[in-house]
Amino acid sequence: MIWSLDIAMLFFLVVAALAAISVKDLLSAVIILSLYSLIMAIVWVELRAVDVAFTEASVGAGITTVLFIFALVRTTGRSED
Amino acid sequence: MIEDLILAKYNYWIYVTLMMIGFYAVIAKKNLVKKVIGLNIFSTAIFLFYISIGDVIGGTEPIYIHGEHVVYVNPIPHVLILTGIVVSVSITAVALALIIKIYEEFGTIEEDQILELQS
Amino acid sequence: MIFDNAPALVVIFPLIAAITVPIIGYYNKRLIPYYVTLVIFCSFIFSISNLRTVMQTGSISYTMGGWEPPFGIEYAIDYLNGFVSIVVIFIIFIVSIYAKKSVEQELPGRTINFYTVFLLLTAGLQGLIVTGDLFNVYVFLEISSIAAYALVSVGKSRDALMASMNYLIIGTVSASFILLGIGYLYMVTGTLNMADLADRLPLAFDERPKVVLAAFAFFLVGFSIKVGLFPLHTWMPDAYSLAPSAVSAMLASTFTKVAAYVMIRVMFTIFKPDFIISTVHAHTILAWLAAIAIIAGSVLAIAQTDFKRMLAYSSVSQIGYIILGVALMNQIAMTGGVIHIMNHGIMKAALFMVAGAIIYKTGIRNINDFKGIGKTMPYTSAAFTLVALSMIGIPPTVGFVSKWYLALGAIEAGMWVFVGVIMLSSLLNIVYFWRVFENMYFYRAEGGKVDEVPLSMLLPILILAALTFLLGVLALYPLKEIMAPMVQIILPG
Amino acid sequence: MKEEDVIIRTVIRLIVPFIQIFGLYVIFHGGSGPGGGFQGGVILAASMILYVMAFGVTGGRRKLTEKTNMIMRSTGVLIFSGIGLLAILFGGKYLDYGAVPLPFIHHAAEVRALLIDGGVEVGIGITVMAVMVTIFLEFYPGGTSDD
Amino acid sequence: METIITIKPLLAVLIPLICAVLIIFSSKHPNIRDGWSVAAGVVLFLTVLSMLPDILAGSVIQFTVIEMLPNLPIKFKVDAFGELFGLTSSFLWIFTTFYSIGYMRSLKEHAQTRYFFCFSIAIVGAIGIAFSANLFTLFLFYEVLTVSTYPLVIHNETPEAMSGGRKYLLYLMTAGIFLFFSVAAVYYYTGTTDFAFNGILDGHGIPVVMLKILFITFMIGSAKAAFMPLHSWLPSAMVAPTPVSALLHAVAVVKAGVFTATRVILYVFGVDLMGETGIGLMMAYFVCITIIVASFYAMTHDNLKKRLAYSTVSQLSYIVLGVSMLTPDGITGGMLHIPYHAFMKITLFMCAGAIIVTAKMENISEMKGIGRKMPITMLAFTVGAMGMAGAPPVAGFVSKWFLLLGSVELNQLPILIVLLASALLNVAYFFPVIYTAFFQKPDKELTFGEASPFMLVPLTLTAIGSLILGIWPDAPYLFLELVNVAVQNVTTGGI
Amino acid sequence: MRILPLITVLLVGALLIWSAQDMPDMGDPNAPTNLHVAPYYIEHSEEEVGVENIVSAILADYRGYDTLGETTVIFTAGVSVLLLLRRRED
Repeated sequence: MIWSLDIAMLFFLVVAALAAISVKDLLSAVIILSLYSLIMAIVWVELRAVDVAFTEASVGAGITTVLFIFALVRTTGRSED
Repeated sequence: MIEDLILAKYNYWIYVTLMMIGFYAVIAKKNLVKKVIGLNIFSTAIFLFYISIGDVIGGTEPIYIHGEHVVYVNPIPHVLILTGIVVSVSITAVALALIIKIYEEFGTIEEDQILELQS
Repeated sequence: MIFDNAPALVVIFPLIAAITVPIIGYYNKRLIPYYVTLVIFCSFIFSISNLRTVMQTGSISYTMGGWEPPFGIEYAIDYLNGFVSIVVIFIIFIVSIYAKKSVEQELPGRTINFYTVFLLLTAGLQGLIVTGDLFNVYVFLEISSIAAYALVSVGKSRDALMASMNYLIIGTVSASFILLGIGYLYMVTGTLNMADLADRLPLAFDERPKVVLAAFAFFLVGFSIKVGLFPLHTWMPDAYSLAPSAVSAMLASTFTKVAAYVMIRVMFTIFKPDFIISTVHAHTILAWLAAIAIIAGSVLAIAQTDFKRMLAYSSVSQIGYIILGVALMNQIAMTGGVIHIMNHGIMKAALFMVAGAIIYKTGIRNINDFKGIGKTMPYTSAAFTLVALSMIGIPPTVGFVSKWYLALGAIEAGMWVFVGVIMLSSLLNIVYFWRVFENMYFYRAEGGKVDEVPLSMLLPILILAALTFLLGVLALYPLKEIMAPMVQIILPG
Repeated sequence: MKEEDVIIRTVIRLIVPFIQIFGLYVIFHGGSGPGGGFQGGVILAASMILYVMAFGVTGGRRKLTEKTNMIMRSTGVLIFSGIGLLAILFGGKYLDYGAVPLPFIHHAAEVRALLIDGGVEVGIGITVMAVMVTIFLEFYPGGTSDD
Repeated sequence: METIITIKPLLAVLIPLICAVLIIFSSKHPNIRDGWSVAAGVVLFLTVLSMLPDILAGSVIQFTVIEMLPNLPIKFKVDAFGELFGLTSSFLWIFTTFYSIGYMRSLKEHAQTRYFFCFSIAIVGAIGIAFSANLFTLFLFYEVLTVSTYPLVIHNETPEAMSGGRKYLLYLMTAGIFLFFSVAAVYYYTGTTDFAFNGILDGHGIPVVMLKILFITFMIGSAKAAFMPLHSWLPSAMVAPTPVSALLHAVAVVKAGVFTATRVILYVFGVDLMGETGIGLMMAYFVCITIIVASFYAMTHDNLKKRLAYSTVSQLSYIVLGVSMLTPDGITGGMLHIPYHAFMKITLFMCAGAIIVTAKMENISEMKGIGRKMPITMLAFTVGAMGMAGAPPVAGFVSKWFLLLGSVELNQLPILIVLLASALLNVAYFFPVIYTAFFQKPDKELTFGEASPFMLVPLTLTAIGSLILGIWPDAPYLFLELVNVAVQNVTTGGI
Repeated sequence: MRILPLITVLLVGALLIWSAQDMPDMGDPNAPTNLHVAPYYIEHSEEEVGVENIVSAILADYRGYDTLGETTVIFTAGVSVLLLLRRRED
C-alpha cells in the first residue's frame, strides 16, 4: 500500500463528490460522479477488494452513468442548484 | 496520539466526509437528479466503510493461492457490498425512471417548482 | 417433507411465482389474478404450518443451503415472527382478492407488471419477517421498498409520482442508515447472524461502546423512518393516499407493521431489553415520540377532508400505539403493541379497501361528498362502521383489545401520562371517524338505489370487518397460545 | 448514412462479439478469479447497449426481441431459485447445492462448484443482463416506452 | 346464596338483537316491522319477569358467554339490583314502543326502519347493562347504548339536531373513555372486574388518593347520569323526537348512567370502603348541588321538554344521593327511585309528546287551556308532576320518604334540607304548567282533541302505574320487595 | 432555509466521528471482524465449496440466499421501471 497515493486518491474522492453535487450542469455532474466511482474502484483495488472494484467500475462508472445520461436526455440537463 | 487517530483511521474520516456530502445533497438539493446523485455518493461512502473494515494489513485478495500460506483480507464485506452495489444501481434506475415520468407530467425536475404545480 | 421446508417456501413461493408471472401473462393475461391469489394462499398455508411447528416444537431454525448459523443464512422463526408472518400474508391474501377488480379499473393494461411487483413485495415482506440474518434484512427491505416505490408511483393522480419520489429518497436514506448500523455491528462482532450477534454484543459493547451506541442510533432512526414514527412520517400520508387503492390497503396494513416488527426484533433480540433500559434509555424517548405520534397523527387526521389521506394520518397515530406498546418495556404493553400489529393491519386494510370501493364506484374521495353512500353502498358502509368502531376501541372489537392492553401496560409502567394519551386519542378517533359516519348515514340524500361494488371487492371488506369483531371476541386464544409465550421470549421477566 | 456512422457501426459490429465473449468469460470465471455472474451480466448488457446506440432500437430489437428479453429476465432468477428448489426436492435445505445428485460427480464440493459456475452465476448473469438492457431501452429516447 | 346458571340473561339480550335484525329485513313492510318490535318487547319482558321469583328467593342467576380476555369474560349475572333495572326498562320499553309507533306514524317520519332498529339496539344496551356481571360487560353495553342512541337523537337530521347529537356523542363517548380507563385500573389493581356485594376494591391496599381519583374517573365515566358539570348533553339531546327523549330519560340512557354509578358505588367500591374513605359523603354533598341547581335551571326554561330535561337532571341525583348515603334506608330510597322516576318521567314525556303531536306546541306559555281539550293527557301529566314533587299518593312520595329517612338516619341536616327544598322547587316549576293548561284561557280557539290511542293508552297506563306504585308500594312482586333484597345484599356483603 | 439540512448533516457527521474513535484501526488483523466468521470461510471454503475465489464461494453458496435476494432486487427494479414507464404492456 502506498500511503501517499492512497491519501491522494481519497482526497480526489472528496473533491469529486463535492464537485458532483455543486456543478450546475447535470451532465457534468454525472460525468464527475462516474469519475468518482472510478476512483472509488481504484481505492477498493488498493484495499484488495478486486471483485467489488470490478463491479463498481462496471456498474457505478458504467451502467449507472449510462442510465443517468439517458435520463438526462429524456428530461433536462439544467439544474438550479 | 492524534496522529494515530488520524492515520490509523483515515479511511473512516474520508467515508464520514463523503457521507456528509452525499447526505447533504439528498436533503438540501432541490433538483431531483442531484438528489439521486447524492444518494449514490451516500451509499458509496457506506460501501467504502464496509470495504475498509474488511482490510487486513499485509493481506492479499481473497482468492486462493495454492501452496503458500498467506493472510487473506476479510471477504465478507466484499460479498455484502457486491449486494449493496446492485441495490444501489437498482434504486438509481427506479429513481431515474420516476424522474423521467415526473418530467413528462410536470415539465420540471426541481422539487420546489413541482410542489407549486401540485394540486 | 414439503412442510419441513416451509420456512423457506413461505418466501420462495411468492418469489418464484413473481418471476413466472410475466411468462404466464404473456400467454394468458386473465389467469394472473387467480394465480397470484393461489400462490399467496399457499404461502399462507406455509405460514400457518410454521407457526404450528413453533407451537409444537419451539423455535425453528432453518439453515439456507445447510450451512450452520453463523456461517450461512438462517431463518429463525419464533412466536413473534411466526405470528406476524401469518397476519401479513393473510392480509395480503385478502388484498389480492380485492385487487383484481380494482386494478382492472385503475391500471388497465398494466396488470402483468403490477402483479409481478405485488408478488415481489409480498416475498420481500415475508423475507423480512422470517429472516434471522441481519444483512438479509437489508436485502429484503430493499426488495420490498423498491416494489413499494413502484407501486405507489402508479397511482392515478400525477402527484403520486412525487409522493413516490419522496418515499424513495427518504426510504433509501433510512435503508442506508440501517445498512450503516449493520456495518457497525458487524465491525465490532464479526458476525451477521442475529442470535450470534446478540451473544457477542455485550462483550463488544464493553470494548467499543461508542460504535454500538452509534449502531443503535442508526437502527433507531432508520427503522423509525420505515415505520413512519411521527417526526419522520412525512413520506407516509402522500404515499398512502395517492397510491392505487389495492396498494394503499396493502402497504398501510403490512409494510409499516413489518418494519415495526423488525424494529422490535432488532431492539429486543439483538440489543436486549436490558441494554435499552439501563444503557441507552431509548425506551423513554421512544415512548414519548410514540405518544406525540398518537396525538399528532389524530389531530392531523381531523384536519383532512380527503378520506384516504385521513386514513393515512390515522396510520401515523396507530403506529404510535405499536411503538408505545413496545417502548413501555413491560409484558402487558408489549402484548398490546404486538397484537396491535395484527389489529391495526386488519382494520387499516379494511378501511383503505372501503375507501377504494367508494372511489371505484363513485370516484369520491372527499368526506363531505359521502352523503347518501350509506344508502347506495349499505354493505360497504356497514363494514366501515364496524371497523371505525373498532378503531375507536369499542368492545368487543379488536381495537378494544389493543387499547386495553396498552392502557394496562401504561398503568403497569406507572406512566399515567400515556394512559391519558391513549384516552385522548380515542376521543380524537371518534371525532374524525364520526365525521365520515355522519356524512354516510345522516344527511338525507336523493338517489338511494343500492349500487354496490363487485363481490370480489365486497367480500374481502366484509371478511376483514367480520374479523375485527370475531378476533376481538375470540382474542383469548391468540393471547394465551401465541402472545404469552412470545412476550416471555422477547421480554423475559 | 454519414461516414462516421459507418465507421462506428463497423467498429461496434466487430467489437461486440469480443465484449460478449469477455462477458461470458467473466461469468464462468467467477469461481476461480475476480468476476462472476453480476459483473459478466453487466458486461453483456454493455455490449447490447453499444449495439443499440449504434444501430438504434430497431437494430437492437432484432438481436434481442422483447419477448426473449422478458423470458431471459425471468429465466435467470428461475435458474437460481430452481436449483435451490431442486435441492429441496432431493432432500436438502433450500439452496443446498450439495444435495443435488449429478451424474458422475460424487463429491459434494465438486457438485457445488459446478452448480455455482454453471448454474447460479449463469442465472445471475442472464437476469442482470436482461434487466439492464430492459431499463436501458426504457430510458432510451424513442425506446420501447410508448410516448 | 344460590347461584343458578341458565341462559335466560343472554336470551334477554338476544331477543331485542334478533328483533333488530328482523326489523332490517322487513323494512318494506311497516306493519310486520313494528309487529316485531312489540312482540320482542312482550317476550323480553316475560323473559325478565320469569327470573323474578328466583331473585326474590335470594338466588343469583349467572351465565358466562365467552372469556374474551384473560379473566375478563363477557358474563351476565342477574341479582336483585340488576333485575330491578331490567324489569323497569323491559316493561317500559313496551310502552315506548307502542308510543313510538303512534308518534312516528302520525308524523309520517322518515327513516323509520333505522329508528326502530336503533331503538331495539338501545334496549339491548340497557338490558345488557342491567344484567352484566362485571365492569367489562357493563362497559361493553354502555358503549352499545351510546352508539345506538346517537342515530335516534339526530333523527331529524336538521343542523340543530346534528349539533345536538354531536354534543351528546362527545359527552357520552368521553364518558366511555373514562369508564374504560377506570375499568382498566380496577382490573389492574384487583385482577378482576366481577361485581361483588362488598365491593371489588376493598382489601387490595390501594392508596386512598388513588381510590379518590378512580372514583372521580368512574363518575365522569357515568356521565350518562348527567351530574351537574357533565349534564349539558341532556338538554341538547332534547332535539330528538319525543319518544326518544322518553327512552333516553326514563328507560335507557340516564338510568343506565345512574345504574352504573350505583354499581360502582355499591358493588365496586362497596359500602365499607365508601364509608371509610369518606367518598360516600363527599359524593352525597356533590349531588346535592346538582339537585338544587338543576331545579333552578328548570324554572328558567319555557320549553316543556327542556324543563323536563332539567327535572331529570335533578331527579337522577336523588338516586345517587340515596345510594351514597350508604344507609339501608337511603339506598332503598335511591334504588326505588330508579323505577319510580322512570314511570313518572315517561308519563311526563309521553304527555309532552302528545301535546307536540296534536297541539303542535312546545312552549309552556303557549299551552293555555289545553287541559280542557286534552283532559286525560293533562291529568296524567299532573300525576307525573305530583310524583316528581314527592306528593302522596304518587310513587315519588315513597322513594323520597325513604330518602328522608336515610338522611335522618345519617344525621345529616343539610341533606334533609336539600331534599325538602328540592320538593318545593319541583312544585315551583311544575305547577305553572298545570296552572296554564287548566286554568288559563286560550288565546285562540283550540281545534284539536286527544292524541291517537297509540299514544294515549301508554301514557294513561304509566300514569296509573305511578299511582299504583305510590299507593301500594309493598305489593308482592313490585319493586320494593326487590329493592329490599338488593339492600340486604349490599349491606350484609351478600351473606 | 438550507440551515436545517446542514445541521442535520453535521449532527450525523458528529455521531459518525464520535463513534469512529472506538473503531478498530484500519487493517488491524485482530479486529473482531477478522477473528470470528471470516476465518472459517477462508479456511474451509475451498474444500467445502470447491471454488477458489472465496468471495464467489460466500456469494454463491454460504450467503447464496442474499445473492438470490440481490438478483431479485435487480429483477424488481427492472419490472418496476417497466411498470412505471409503460402505459400498456402488450
